[in-house]
Amino acid sequence: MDWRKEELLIDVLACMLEGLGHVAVGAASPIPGAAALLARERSGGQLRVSVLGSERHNPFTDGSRELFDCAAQGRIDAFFLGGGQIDGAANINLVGLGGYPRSRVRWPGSFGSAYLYFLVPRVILFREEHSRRVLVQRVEFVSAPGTSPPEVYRPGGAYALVTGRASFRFDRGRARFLLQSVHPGETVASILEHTGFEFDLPGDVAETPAPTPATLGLIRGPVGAAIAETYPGFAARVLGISAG
Amino acid sequence: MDWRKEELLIDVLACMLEGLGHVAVGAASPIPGAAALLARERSGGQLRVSVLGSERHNPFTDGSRELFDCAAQGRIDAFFLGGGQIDGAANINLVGLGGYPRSRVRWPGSFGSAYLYFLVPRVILFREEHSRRVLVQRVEFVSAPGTSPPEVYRPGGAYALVTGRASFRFDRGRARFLLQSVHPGETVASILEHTGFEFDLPGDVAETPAPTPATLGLIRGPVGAAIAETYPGFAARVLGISAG
Amino acid sequence: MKIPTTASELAARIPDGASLALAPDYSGCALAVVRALIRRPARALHLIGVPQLGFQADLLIGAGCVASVETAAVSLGEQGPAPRFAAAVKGGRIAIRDSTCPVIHAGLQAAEKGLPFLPLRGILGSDLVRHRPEWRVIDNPFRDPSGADDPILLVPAIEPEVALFHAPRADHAGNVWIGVRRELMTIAHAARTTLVTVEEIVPESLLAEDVSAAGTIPALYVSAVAPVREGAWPVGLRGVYSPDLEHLRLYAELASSEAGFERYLERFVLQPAAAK
Amino acid sequence: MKIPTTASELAARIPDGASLALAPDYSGCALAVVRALIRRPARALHLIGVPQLGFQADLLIGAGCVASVETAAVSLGEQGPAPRFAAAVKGGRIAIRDSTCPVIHAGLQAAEKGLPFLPLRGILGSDLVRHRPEWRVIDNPFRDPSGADDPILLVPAIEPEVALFHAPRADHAGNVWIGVRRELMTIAHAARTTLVTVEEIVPESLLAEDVSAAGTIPALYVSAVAPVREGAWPVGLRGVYSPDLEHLRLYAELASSEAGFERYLERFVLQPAAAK
Repeated sequence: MDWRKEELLIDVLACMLEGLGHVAVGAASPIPGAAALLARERSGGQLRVSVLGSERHNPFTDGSRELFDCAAQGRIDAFFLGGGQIDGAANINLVGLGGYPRSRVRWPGSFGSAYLYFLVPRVILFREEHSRRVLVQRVEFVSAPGTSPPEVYRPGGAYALVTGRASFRFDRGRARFLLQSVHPGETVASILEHTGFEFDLPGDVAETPAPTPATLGLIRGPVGAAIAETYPGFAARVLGISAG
Repeated sequence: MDWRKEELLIDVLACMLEGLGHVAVGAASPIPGAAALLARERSGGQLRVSVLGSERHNPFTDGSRELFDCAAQGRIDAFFLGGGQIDGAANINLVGLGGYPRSRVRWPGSFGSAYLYFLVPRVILFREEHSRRVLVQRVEFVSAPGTSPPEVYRPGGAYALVTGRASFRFDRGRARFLLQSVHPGETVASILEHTGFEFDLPGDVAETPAPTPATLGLIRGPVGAAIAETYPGFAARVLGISAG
Repeated sequence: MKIPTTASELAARIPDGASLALAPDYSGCALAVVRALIRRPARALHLIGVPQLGFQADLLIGAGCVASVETAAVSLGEQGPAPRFAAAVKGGRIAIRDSTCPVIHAGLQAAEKGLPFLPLRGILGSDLVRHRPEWRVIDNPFRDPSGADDPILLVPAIEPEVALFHAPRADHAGNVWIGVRRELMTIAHAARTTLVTVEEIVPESLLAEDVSAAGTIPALYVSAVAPVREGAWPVGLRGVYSPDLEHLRLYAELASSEAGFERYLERFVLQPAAAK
Repeated sequence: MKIPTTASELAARIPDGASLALAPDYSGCALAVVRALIRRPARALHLIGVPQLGFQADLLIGAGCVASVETAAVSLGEQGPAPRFAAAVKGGRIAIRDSTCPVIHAGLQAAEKGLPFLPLRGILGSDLVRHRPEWRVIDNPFRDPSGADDPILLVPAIEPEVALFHAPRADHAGNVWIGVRRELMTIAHAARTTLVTVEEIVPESLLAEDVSAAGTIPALYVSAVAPVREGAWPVGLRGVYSPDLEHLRLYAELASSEAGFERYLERFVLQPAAAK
């Protein structure tokens, strides 16, 4: 069965949510959003999914601060963060390049990253572009640090990094990524070529399994229908589904 | 025109609210509540009145903390406090008598007094019973202090004390009450006899003026009708008005 | 979450010794559960008034279910002081942790935000501060360093193990509509377990439309819901039914003595069929 | 309070140099007032994102109305980055005070509570802290004194001079229904002046029934209200109308260059009749 790269990524991210109770997904994150909804389908509805951009899948009623309070209460198990730059210690930069505050390239800003990265136990870094431009030795601006000294209260932190080429796990103690699997078509050599930071290699690097027909059926069926409400453009372009 | 003691007190308290923008009244305070509503009538509706026990005259929609936040924002100009004991430095005791914590006589507790007394500019102390039992040299427990050292942030504080026998103004700098007027039937001697704390006497002590027919008309008319919703027992007993 | 469940099952989820956040009479009181706790009988509860307490606390205290009370006040409102509370304090049978409304709100908001403390203006110089050594006074770190001292109170988070209240309605997902009684949302956020009785369970989702969602606690914070008609009797439920003033007067009268209170319990609590 | 008034009169109440709290595109944006500010033209505004900003901020920045921006982000969402914001930062034409969502919420809640600061978990080690010297780190006064240090961030109150937003409806007393967009209530509490445009002014009081009161900002906090149909166009108003995606795409395209942005202004802002 044919599948698209986005469907593979949805599957990879969804597998990282297995067994959790509540995942929140930020606005403008169609692939993580679809992954959360796929994980919910697989859990038989046990996984609670809060999609922040959504009117239908966002349960919050106490204003935009509620997400942050909810995370601090320990009620959110997983969240996704991205980054204009991500470095090998899992620091992320959402602010810009070329000096600060007068940045040559200015991105939107840090959003809630500097908080949620500390308080959500399983933060999954996701960035489709896997290049030396994005995955750098050292970010130019630390929107949110990958690790903290032991005295800093930090029940949360990075769990994994998923890109368009590979999946990494993050070792918080060593502050380093470990290559977990390369997506079909990639090799350890291609990953090394396109990654700007050092990372650990296991003895044997697996290939990321392609999504099964059952998974593709869920993605193109109930998940696609649900995601079309919040990300109509994505659902139409990638999944061929129009909003109901 | 005949008038009742409660009507005189409503009038006295209402005069202290003249020209203000917003007065809040606690639950179980029918005389202050009626005074606030009388002052609103006189202001032509300019005075905003928030009656906490009321479903109709309570504008708050952010839970029971809103009163306190609202006061801290400087949006409440006047509030009423009572006290099981009130002393000559305007300290109030809402907790009890005869030791603490195992009090021989235990009253309900301090409610929000320790906060509102600091943050509401014009706090009017009101206690109908005027006796040496209530108006004491020194309260046994300070629920809320009458004055604070200069370094303590305190935009609010005591403005006056009104009892069933007299009205006092409070001098915050000297931390002493000044007798302002004695109610009809009382004399300076009777006030001295029934007051357990020392206070200042002006050269000439006025008698509190009786409520005018116009005032009584307002109290027994629109004010009574409005107060009957929150304090039906009081409106029926004192004003002869039953809830609509 | 199991929906619907019963008042007795909710009571069974409140262990002896638990800290239990309860609302005042004007907010939302799950009195069917309170009576079930007394029948068990529950023991050594730590009540937290949000921010004060009324009828239900006097009942639990009189019935010997309570070890301590943290509250801004305990009062029967128009029916006067809370007689069993006053007697228990006088007899040294409960520990009283006197507070003031905004300290309790701040403590619960600290818990809501996962914070160890919140600052608060006012209160300095009150004897409350002397008797609460866990409250701290610091010099405001944001004051003008060339200016005078600016002492400010810090109060610790209040994290109830259980929040218990009554509300007009819930839906089948466990979303609970509380309207403007927003303090109930705060305790649902702050508590580890939130147990709710409601007048009715409605078929449509309370989150489907913003008009109802605006007054709704999401199911995310709700551990269990039991439908109990007139579940706030006798204190009443805002917008739904008024307090049963005759009953509350009877209570105040009977509860003014130990023996009268026992008669009240026998007649209105221990015989569940007679509860109304 | 004068009800109703007009968008132009609301704009006139925002002086040059004012600090102005604005909501993101998904919340409530009073775009008729924003366009009136640009036509004036307003100057040296200090924007506060609650907690982030979108279309309206890019418009004001591009039009030269803004001196500084305190925000967690400025973004056009699905339409990509905010081009005039990025260009103004690069050109050094605005001062950017980068923040993060919960710091802004905490700062506004501090103002709501009349507090100089609030504490907050997380954030330590972010470069945001290095660039915001007014944020303080203290050792948690409530930590176990025998235990390890426990650094915690304190952030100062954020008190906007003006809060400006759009909402579905108000009543004649000036009560404003905002539904679940509760951050609008927080800024109304925190700001000195609150200016609101609404789709309609309804005859019945929004506080009369708890179902509507639960989502209502009381008039107590509202300085003026102007009815403006489709007042949130083109970003949309939750539950009322969707964003005009075609228009927003056109904006993103035009605003990618200075000249294109000027054409956008000319066509959609400076000629008020053409605004829709």
